[in-house]
Amino acid sequence: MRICSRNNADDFGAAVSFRTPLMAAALLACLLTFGCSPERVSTPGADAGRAEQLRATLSTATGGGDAGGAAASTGTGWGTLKGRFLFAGAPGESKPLMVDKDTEICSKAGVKLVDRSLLVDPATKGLANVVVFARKASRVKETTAPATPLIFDQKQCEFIAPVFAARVGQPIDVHNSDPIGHNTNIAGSSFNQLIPAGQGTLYKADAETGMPTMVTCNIHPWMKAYAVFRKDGYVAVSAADGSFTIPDLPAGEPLEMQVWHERSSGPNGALGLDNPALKWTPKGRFQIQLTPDEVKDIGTLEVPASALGT
Amino acid sequence: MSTATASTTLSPDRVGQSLPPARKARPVSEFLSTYVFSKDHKVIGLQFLFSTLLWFLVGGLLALAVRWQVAWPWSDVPVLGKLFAQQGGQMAPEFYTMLFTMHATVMIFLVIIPILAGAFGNFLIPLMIGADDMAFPTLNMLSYWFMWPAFFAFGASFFVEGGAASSGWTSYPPLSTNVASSPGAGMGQTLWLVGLTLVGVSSMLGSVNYMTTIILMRAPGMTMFRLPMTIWAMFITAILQAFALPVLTAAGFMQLTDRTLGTGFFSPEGNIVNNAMQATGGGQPLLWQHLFWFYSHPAVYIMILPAMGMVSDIMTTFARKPLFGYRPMVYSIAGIAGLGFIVWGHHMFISGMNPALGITFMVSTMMIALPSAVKTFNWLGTIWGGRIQFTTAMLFALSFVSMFIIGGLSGIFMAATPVDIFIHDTYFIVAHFHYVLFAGTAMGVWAGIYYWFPKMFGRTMNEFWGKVHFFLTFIFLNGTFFTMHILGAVGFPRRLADAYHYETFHHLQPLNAFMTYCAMGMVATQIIFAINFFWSMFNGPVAGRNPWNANTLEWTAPSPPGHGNFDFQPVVYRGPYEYSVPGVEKDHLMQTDPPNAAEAAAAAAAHG
Amino acid sequence: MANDNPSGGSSKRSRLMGIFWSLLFLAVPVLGVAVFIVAPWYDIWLPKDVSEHGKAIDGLFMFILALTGVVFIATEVLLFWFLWKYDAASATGPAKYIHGSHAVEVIWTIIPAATLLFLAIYQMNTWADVKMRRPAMTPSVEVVGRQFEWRLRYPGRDGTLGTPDDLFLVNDLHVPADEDFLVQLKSMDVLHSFFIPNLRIKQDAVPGMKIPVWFKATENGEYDIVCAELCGWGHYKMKGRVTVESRADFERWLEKMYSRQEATQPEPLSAAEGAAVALTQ
Amino acid sequence: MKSQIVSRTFVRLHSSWAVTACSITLLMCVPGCGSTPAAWFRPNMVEATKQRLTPDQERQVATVMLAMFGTPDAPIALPETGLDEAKLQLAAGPVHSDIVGRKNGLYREHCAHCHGVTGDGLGPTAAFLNPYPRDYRPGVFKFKSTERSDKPTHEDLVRILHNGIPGTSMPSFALLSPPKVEALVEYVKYLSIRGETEIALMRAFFELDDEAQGKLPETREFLVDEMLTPVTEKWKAAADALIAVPEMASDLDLAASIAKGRELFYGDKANCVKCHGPTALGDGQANDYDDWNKAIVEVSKEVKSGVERAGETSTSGMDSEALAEHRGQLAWLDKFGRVLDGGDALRPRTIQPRNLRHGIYRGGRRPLDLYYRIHAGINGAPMPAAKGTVPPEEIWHIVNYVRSLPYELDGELGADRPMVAKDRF
Repeated sequence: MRICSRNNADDFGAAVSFRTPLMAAALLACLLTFGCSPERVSTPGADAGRAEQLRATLSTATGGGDAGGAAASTGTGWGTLKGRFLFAGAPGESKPLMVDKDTEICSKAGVKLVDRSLLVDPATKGLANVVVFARKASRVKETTAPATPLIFDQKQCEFIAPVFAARVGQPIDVHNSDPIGHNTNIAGSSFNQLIPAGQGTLYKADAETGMPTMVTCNIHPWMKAYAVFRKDGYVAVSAADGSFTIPDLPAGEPLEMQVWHERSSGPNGALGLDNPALKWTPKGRFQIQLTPDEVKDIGTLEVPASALGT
Repeated sequence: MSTATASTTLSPDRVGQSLPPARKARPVSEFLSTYVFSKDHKVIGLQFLFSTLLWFLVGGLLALAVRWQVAWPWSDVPVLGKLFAQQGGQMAPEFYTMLFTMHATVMIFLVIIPILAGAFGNFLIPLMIGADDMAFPTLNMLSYWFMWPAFFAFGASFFVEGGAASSGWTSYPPLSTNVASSPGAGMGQTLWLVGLTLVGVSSMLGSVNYMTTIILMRAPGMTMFRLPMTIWAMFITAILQAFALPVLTAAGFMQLTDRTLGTGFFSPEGNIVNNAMQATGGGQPLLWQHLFWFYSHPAVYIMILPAMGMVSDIMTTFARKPLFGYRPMVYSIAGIAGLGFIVWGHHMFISGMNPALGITFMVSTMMIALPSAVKTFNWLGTIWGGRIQFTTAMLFALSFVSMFIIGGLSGIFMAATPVDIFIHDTYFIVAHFHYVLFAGTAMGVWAGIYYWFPKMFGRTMNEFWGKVHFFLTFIFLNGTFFTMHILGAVGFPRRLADAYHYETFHHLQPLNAFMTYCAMGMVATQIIFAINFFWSMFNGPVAGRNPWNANTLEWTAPSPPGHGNFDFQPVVYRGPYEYSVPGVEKDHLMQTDPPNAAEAAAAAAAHG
Repeated sequence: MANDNPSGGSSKRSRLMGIFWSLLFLAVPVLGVAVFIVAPWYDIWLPKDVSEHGKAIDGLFMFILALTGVVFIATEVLLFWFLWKYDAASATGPAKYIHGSHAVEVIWTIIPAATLLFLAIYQMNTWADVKMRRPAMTPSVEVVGRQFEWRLRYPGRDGTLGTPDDLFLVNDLHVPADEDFLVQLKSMDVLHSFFIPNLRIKQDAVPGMKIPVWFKATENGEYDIVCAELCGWGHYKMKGRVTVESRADFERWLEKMYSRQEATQPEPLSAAEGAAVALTQ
Repeated sequence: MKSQIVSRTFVRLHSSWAVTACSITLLMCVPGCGSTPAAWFRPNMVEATKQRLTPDQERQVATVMLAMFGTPDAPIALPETGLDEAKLQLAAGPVHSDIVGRKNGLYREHCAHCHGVTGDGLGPTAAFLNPYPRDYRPGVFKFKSTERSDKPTHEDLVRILHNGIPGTSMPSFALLSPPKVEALVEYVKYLSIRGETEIALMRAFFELDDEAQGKLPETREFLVDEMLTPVTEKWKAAADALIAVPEMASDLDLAASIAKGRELFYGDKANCVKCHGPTALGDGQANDYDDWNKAIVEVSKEVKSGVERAGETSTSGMDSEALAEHRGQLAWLDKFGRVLDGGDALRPRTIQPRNLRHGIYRGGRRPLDLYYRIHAGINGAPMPAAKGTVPPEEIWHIVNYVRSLPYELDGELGADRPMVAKDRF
């Protein structure tokens, strides 16, 4: 290599006469590198040594043990959690959606469909469609399990509920009140069904969604909603005025609540607020503990514009 | 024009004249005008020589990479391995496709054509016809500087998205016109077409220049039939270029517009490439093949004729004997050139072209073997009864003949249409054109370099190392290319990244490995040449004006000649091959030697 | 190097060099012929021909090989002999002063010309048989080249292509033995070339053209279909297989494939798949 | 004399050019020599960035993956995966033949240049193919005999290898010997399981409680039981999850059935026309994506809006903490941008509904295959399931109609007569 660079530096021919052979010899060397043995390098970024140890631990079959790690049930009785989300800032005009199909139905009477990802009540500043749910609950109050099928309807090429919560296994009547056919596609689930005009089909969520998952209609790609399914049903979606209520939470033990909003700039839509009182984390979680039969109102929670995408 | 130059040549005071002070004062412009934007045909010739030799190196390395994959498919590539590390050093098939495409492109358009016409044509024509420079020095300079954009176009195409062109050097549509059809069909292909056009412009400027110079600027007494074979070859090559090239350029533009504007000259309607229905259509893929080969078949002779000419001169010099059948040699070159225009269809026997048309082309192709045969016989006639000196130049020239016989004869197999059905696009054809272009032309080029090196640099190359270079090259090239014939006999197809998954070809891997070893040896051998070349430039024994005791005019000029070439106006009295004339004390009479009685008598006797 | 100097006298050493070089050139014909003699022993030779027209092609190949072989040996040996005999180091006296001979030129122009012309005419018939005299029949199969596979379509029971009972397959061509077989060759995207070494068949598939290819296979067995025209990065893997079998087997196979194509229930897997699955259990 | 000087210096000049150029060739050659690095599995950078993993966390995932699955040259299959390591060995590693002449490295010989060494659909040729080669890592497969969310059966994958996927760049491997096909199928499963596990691990970081300090527990319980097993269970379940296909009525009148199918095709119930278009040329729906591309579209949107937002917010009046967070956000967006533009994601392409007039059926042309597609929809693609809302006998009608489309008479198609299979297939 250094031979080469010297040749580069040297520009005029005087020295060429004796450098040329050197250069050529080096070139020969290069051409004869066909045999040079590749010394293997390992996966970039991985710690090969640690991986070896780990492999040992993985191959030793230990008795499974309780992997779930559900919180140990301590307290007794039930409490209710209330709160209200306010949007601090100007929501601005929500953009109209690109409707290029079935317009005679989808924009009936000139009603333009708009993007509903940020709904703020002009009067109360309340922020709608914030999802709040308990990450882990040791106990579930059986009586609270609702039996009635939840109706998830679509009308004028719009899912009526932009965000809806249900319990795992709870029957959901996915309905289509339009005179045209739709399909409902719940991401990450087994469900992507044709819903003929005016009909519905029953669906029971078979697994929990971590954070809310997207629901779309592929025939009308602008149609979008979010669904969240929880085993324990400790989940609430904030109303138009931003208020939410989760009744019958297990009392007497620390609860960690997860907060989500479609437009949140946090990871996976987690809504991070600056609220030390509730030990609010950037992952959009806060801690509470209820005493039996308490109705805990955590008051109004200001959501700054910076926390949401514009 | 010629008179004007003649008058300057004749002015005695310009001999050994030193630089005028005014020009000394501005060394930069002096430097530029002398070495870079020089209009001196010799400087331009050497510029061509050095550039093409560098590309020769590139093309050789590409060939090695190709051979590597053919011999040991998918095994880690040593030198290029880094490029596809995530693949574990394995060569991706589209990369292989790109390699052989660019190997052919570089070798044909950046090495063989420019080194023959550009380097030797430029350097030799004025010297051998006794002119002081080309007819159009500026055009001449441009013809070199048009190569550089081409160099950049081809060079850059290696680094664009999708890599360089990868649809073969023949660039058959739709593979080349449809951007979706292969990675290399993207920017790489466009650059390829641009480069091709520029090379074309360069050759066109050159050939116009050569024709004019040879017709108008011959020294007094230099009749057409006193021209050395080299000049005849260059002359006819120039004509071929001038007539064939425009067709390729036009076709190139059509392909370019097909790719950029979707003109669809070459794409049929409703083609589904890469699962996308093609919008445009109405074209015919075969049209490109006709246009392309209408140039590229004559181009094959553009790539061999000048070498034939040079070899004829070198053989006479070292056989110390007149060329056997000078006029038949000239006529056969002309014949090759003429027939060369009506045989292009033999590249398309199985392309879907009307089989009846195939028969026509088969006959004309058979006929073109004739002049080549005549030339070979005449070369043999030339060394018969000679006094052969085994100089390096002579050895390369002889090997040209020996190898050209193989290349010529193997061509007859392809010309036979039924046989072509089987060996078309197999290694048989690869063997054939490598015997013509490498074992033929390249050997001729080396002969030329060893022969005219003294005239170029004033020193002779080292004969011993020259012969070592010849010996090894000769052995390795036959090891590499002769075996390709039997590969072809099995039907081993060209351009396959891995042919061994076919039961038919599975057993051929060892043979291919052997060929690859030979190829490596061949490339490594050229290092000897490189060292010898650069070393001799400065340390070789100083050569006089006429180290080989040859007859042609360039040997009357100083070595190396300065501006204006000759320090006196050469006047020609005889043909270029008057060796061993009876009754003359020295065994050769230069074209400029004034006639004498003995010679006249002998000539009379001989021509009776 | 003195003795290499053109003006150098004939020393012993330079004579030895002369011998060495002439022998080197003698090695060309000797080894050249040797290669062609040895190659068949290692099975590096024309693959087994199982077609009717193939014999003619192979015969022509061998004929040209012999013809060119003779010329090759003659010229190369002559070259060697001249080098040996007229080495400046050994030969005495001046070189012959001769500019050529009209008679000789005529001779060695006429003879090759006649030979070549004969060759040209001699082979026309074979060419016409393979590419021009198309048997009068409807296509037995449509072969469509596509990056990077051969898509096949058999006409099905009604014998016409483009009807709902067509049979669609990939890469696996079956052919009845000892019968004229007419392939309608098309391409979907770029140029391909339909090459069956053992059948001595090669024909480019050109998009926008329907090119007929016909042959009569004479021996049962499985043979490679190779793509012989660069068709993109996957050119090397555009591999097919032609199975030559008796008419009865052919019919049976067609039926099996058709019933499988029309399956309305999960059915036993094909041979390859069956074997594959068997391996897993 | 001048001429000498001229040409001497000229030569020096040129030879020094030559020297320089040769040295450049050297510089190009020398680094190339020596270590050809072993192939490695490329980490799923899109997911990693989406989950905002720190470098340490990325390293932990890489290490765990190395421990659980090994490298492309030396794959490891834990017993829980139910994979046969012997078969994996055949498919893995660089291409070579062992002592008994058995070919190894099949995956890299036949698959890697499209699907990538990692099975991420990012092989060297991937970007130039349409549609893009499948990314195995999400574990989603389109053409199978099981319900939408189930894994394909072993036979399904074998069938794909055997027939190829017409209408895509996936060729047929019918001529590969059964053991080789077996090995490849096994290896594809391996890559898929590996990819899904990797994604699970990366997502697990978000679910961690705060006391975990952003580090996954490296216990067998967590890695195998919680991360790996849920993935492998689905693969094991596939074999028994076959869709039950009721027989087509034996006395069925084909013409009538085709007519009924046509009604359904254009009707509101099956609604095929909405995407496959009134001419069935697949021109009904042009602006939707399949799941693989949609994922990229979504994150690109997120990044885009994030960048805009960052541009708007003024860093003045921010306390140090907020400023740090803001900077972190910027760094993340920047990294995400680089990941998306770099080799880790392909430019998203919309998905075209199938043109049913070509007679090209990607999932196979058997009536059975079409039944599967219509019954269960196509996983990963917008195509919804008709089951439940469309009874089986009606699905059969649609199947018959779709199979008749390439041959439908010109008259019925009106003015814009599409290219039908009779002309070109």
